[in-house]
Amino acid sequence: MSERSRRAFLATGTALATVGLAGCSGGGGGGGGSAGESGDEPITIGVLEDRSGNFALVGDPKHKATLLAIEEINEAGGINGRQIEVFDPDPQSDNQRYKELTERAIQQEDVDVLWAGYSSATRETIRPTIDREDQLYFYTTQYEGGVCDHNVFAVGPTARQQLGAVLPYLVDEYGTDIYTIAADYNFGQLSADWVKVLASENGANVLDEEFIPLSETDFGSVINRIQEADPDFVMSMLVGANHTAFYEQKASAGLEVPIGTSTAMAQGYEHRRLDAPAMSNIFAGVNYMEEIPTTRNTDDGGFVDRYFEMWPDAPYLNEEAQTNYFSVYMYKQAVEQAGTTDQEEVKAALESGITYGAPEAPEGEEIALDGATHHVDHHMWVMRCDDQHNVEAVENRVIPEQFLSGTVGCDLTQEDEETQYTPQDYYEEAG
Amino acid sequence: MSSTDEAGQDPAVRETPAVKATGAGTDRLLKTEDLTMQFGGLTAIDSVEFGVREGELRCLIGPNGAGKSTLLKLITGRHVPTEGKIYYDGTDVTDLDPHQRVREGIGMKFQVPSVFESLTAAENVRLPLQRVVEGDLTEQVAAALARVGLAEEARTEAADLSHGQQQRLEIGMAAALDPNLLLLDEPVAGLSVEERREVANLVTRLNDEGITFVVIEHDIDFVDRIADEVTVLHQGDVFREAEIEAIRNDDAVRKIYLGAE
Amino acid sequence: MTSPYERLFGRFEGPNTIGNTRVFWAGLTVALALAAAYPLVVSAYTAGNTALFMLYGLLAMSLSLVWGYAGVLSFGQVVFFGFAGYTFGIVSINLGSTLGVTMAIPVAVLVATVVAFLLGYFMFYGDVSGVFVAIITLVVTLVMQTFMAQTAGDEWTIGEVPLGGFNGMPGIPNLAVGTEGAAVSFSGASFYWLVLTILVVSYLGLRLLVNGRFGYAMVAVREDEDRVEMLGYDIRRVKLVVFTLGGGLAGLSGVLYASWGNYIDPSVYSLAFATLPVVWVTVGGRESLLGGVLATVAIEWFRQQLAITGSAWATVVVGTLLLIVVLALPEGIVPFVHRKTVGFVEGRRMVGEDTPAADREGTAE
Amino acid sequence: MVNVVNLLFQFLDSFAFIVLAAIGLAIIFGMMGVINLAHGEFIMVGAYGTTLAYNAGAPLLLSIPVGVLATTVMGLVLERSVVRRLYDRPLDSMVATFALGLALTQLTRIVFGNSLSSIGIPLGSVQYGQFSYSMYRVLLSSVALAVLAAAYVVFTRTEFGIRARATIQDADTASAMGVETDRMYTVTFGIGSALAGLTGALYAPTMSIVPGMGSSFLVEAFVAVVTGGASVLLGTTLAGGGLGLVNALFSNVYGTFIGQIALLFVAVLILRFLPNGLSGAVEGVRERMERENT
Repeated sequence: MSERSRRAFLATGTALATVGLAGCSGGGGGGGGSAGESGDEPITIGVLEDRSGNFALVGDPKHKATLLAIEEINEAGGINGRQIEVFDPDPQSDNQRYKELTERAIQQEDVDVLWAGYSSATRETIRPTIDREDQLYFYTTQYEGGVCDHNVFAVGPTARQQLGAVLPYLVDEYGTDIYTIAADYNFGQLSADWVKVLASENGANVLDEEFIPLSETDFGSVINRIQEADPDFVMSMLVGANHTAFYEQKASAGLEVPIGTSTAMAQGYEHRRLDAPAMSNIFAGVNYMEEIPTTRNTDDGGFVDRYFEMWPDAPYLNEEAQTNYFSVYMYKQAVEQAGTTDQEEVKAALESGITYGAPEAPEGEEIALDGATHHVDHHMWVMRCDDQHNVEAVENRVIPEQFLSGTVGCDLTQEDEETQYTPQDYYEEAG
Repeated sequence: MSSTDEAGQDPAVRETPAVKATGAGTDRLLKTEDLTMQFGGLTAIDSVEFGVREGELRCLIGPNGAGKSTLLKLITGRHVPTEGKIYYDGTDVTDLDPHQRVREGIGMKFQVPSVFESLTAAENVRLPLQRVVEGDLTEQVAAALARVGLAEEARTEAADLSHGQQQRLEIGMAAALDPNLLLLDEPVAGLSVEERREVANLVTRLNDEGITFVVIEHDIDFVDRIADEVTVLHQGDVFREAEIEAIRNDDAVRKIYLGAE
Repeated sequence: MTSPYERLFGRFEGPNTIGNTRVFWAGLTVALALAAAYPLVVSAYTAGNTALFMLYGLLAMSLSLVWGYAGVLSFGQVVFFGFAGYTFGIVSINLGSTLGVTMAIPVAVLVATVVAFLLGYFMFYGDVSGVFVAIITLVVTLVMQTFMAQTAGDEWTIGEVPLGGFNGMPGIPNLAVGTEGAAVSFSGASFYWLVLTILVVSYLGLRLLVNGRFGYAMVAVREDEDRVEMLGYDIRRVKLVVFTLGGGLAGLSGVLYASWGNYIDPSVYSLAFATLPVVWVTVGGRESLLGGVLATVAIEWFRQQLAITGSAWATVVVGTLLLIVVLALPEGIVPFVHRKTVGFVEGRRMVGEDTPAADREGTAE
Repeated sequence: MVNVVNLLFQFLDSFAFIVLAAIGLAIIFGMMGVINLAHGEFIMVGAYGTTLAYNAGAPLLLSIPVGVLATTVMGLVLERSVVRRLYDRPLDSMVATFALGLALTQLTRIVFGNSLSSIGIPLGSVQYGQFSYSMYRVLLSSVALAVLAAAYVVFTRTEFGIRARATIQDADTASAMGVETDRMYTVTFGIGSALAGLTGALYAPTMSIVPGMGSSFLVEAFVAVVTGGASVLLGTTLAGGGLGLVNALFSNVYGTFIGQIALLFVAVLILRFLPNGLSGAVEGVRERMERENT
């Protein structure tokens, strides 16, 4: 079957939905951004991030960092002199709740822009609504990549960026034999595909890969299989609280192979939660962690200080929190550039090439939002955890988004799409 | 037919020879063959050969734990026997489900009165009838109620009926299906003298109308009033089978009752 | 003998339903008129949001039927709900036309019905009963969740549609009836009216069923299985029929759900979602068809409001209130209110209560 | 050769997990007919109690009883205040315990945050050839066996056990014979709670300590209870052994994904062909053999 025909049909499905709505909706706000707002009317931002349920651990910092950015902006006089108001219910890690609240945020609260969701499942749950309403939407989690959607700004790092940071480093340091373990769902499967792509780009080979159900907590057989394969290093894209058990169990079993990861530490701060040395010799490829040694981040009065000043009881400032934080500022820039909150004009402004001095970028550098793909060329770091659970940066460089721009040719400035591409497209396009 | 149990018994009881339980005649409506039922290590029914002739009104008595209710449950299909066969009207019904036996013509009234309390008497009687009668049920319902003397109570909810009326209603529900064989488990337990008389009259009348009965009952006076023939069960087996007079005067029977109390 | 009123409503009335008076039917008509007018006065969002709660109400009604009326506690209503939702997605996306969407509806409901039949057959004809039915259906639900969550790989693609694993299945079209050119597509207010219509038709259909012969048998099975078996009923068959029917209704609800959100994912099989129908029906009153629906709309609205506040205490409040209802109002809110208010006026008591009986034989026949 | 050792360890690991996940649920369900949907939260409370005690400076061996005690006390309080009102309404007790679970999870989150820093797994590893296995996880299987043995002794060899089982079989008769049935229920519920707490306490070092952690035990727990059948202890043992073997074998050969699928598939087969569960089937065979011998 061809990816194109599916894509074509999905577009039809959405068109049908839009027609249906146009035929029946009576009253109500409708999306698309209301024109003609006055100069001092507040801007409404929707922030749907989990503060309870399974994803609260990673979702709560996202919520807090967004509020920090908003408070800073409001204190500095708002956006074009307009204060920001927040609609921030708790979706409780429940996709159905996300769906309802997204509808409400757009139709009832009439938000000008929306931040929502941790998991890809959540993003896919609400994307039909987002696209039906042409709602400007920031998705800030690190994810598998490939979303090419007129309305979606997926500003977190992609799997290709994260793995692209850590995998070549580990090949250089430890050797070419890789064993992949990944969560058995879309993110994990696609990430594992990217490991294979990157391995072949870097002259390494994947000995074997194993997908582990999200509900699994027992890693005895996984550890045995890794020992049997005897790789130079392991790539781990395990996800969620259950999978955290792997790191404790491998330490207890005495498995000492280096592990590269895109998921551990930066999101769920395992190096703070687990007893040392569970995370010893684990290398995270990330755009941000609390420990990133940039002046904007760790200097006095830097991002970390401001965050904990506002939220003294917060446990950690994680990767996604920074993405929420800088993307609010990118939105601010775009509105100021467009001179309006009209969503289509703001999207156009965002597509014009916004740059921002985010905490992840070293002094004097900025990260750039790529207008064609709605993704960010991140400054990526390789962070190593030692046996005392201290984290240090061992490498850093800018890694642009390559897949959408380079491989599948997504250019949202030229053509509106609402698609998610996968590594299969990589193989198809690459022949 | 086997003799009574092995060791550990009251010698007087053990010495008494057992009668031939199957009795005379071959026109048996119901017949069990080597029927055995074990629960865990316990043998509740032990190789019983029990039979009822068409038109008979047979009472089943015996001390607590003799296996009376178990035997009835085996006949209705509520229990599956460990061994043995049950024949009804000449065919083997051992493997039939309870509702299939009901459809073959075996009716049953439980020990605990279990009418549907929230329904009226008429609605209770409707339940068995609506399964077999197409169209309007009004006449059949009225007839079935009249049959057990509850015509007046048609619209009374079962919960508001007296105990005796509930017993009769339940018999009426079973009788509404025109069974050939009706099994009653202690139909007068807890009833007043007057109510007992009413139930007794009802049972003999239905028997006269052609329904064969097997009745479990403790109350020997009630048994006296209705029974043609009495079967005494003891320790899971048939102990005596005779007319009521003979049973009344049987010392061995008296002994097992006393021994069990 | 029979008045026009009885000719019109007689078959919908009986001891197995609450609301057997002219007042009730008049009230219901007024309530329906108001419900039908609702989308005209509220935003499309509110109408669509309420439609979601109402389609959950249909799921609740399916459980009222199997649990409240036949005494079979199924934790598996969401299994049929999910099967139908997924099937609707697979078929409609694969066929990819309005006619395809139309055809997907009966196919999905049929699949749910067949799944319910198979599960019911293997439970009831395996002589599983009582609380074990609850626990087996619960296990089936959890098994489905585990299973569906790991269907992310390419091997789990049916036709053109990947099952999607944990991420679920996006792109499910809106409900539509007709062929190309002559089609009605349902969304917003029209979807609301569709759900309302389905709900009313199901409600009346179930009233007809539970007050008919089969309904008597069903309730009798709930009250006393052994007893009803000795009246010649095959209780396994009765339970299987009710369970299968309930599965079909839950399936219909699942179709509405999948098309409402254009999406379905394995969380429909989660313990939290599987318990919701039980919660709705317990709170509303399991022996009342309408009670479950009203409770569903009220509870889901309330839970949503709590989520909107963003309060950390939201689920604590929900849990506590639920506990209070279960402990204080065992019969459920609607039967309780009914008993306290109109019950004695109607002169007909509900199952298991101790008030004098009255004349209603006329309407039963 | 070495694979056999791997398989053995994995089997012991699976066996322990299934038995410990199920035992508290199985006793409360099997003895009392109450399906405790807050079972996962009971386990979570055990883990939290243990972890909090450990983080406060107590050694692990002392922290484990703290977790057990916390769960037991909570179980007893809930039995007295909620569950006992619902003994004649087993289905409502499911709704009530579900509600309790909801509230417990979120209360834990409110009080203790989204996670606790966890206890490291003690005892190191067993090395054999190129392989190694966590000593503690292997040790858990002996604990599981000990728990089963202790429960067996309590419920079949003690005065309490006999009274408890009499109560379960026929509460009216038991109370007519002078058994305080109320107390039997309370104590049985307390034992079930304590065992759930023990499970949480034992697995606390091996898992991420988050409010929702209990849910990861639920599938195995319910599957074991259903496939085990009516005879609680025998059923749990057989389910742990049978399902554990299937899980270990398929995980070992084909990976954890196939291991889980195989476990669920076998559970469905058991339900289909052994409606009385594993214990029912075993007891059936035993009875038949006894009959043939007499």
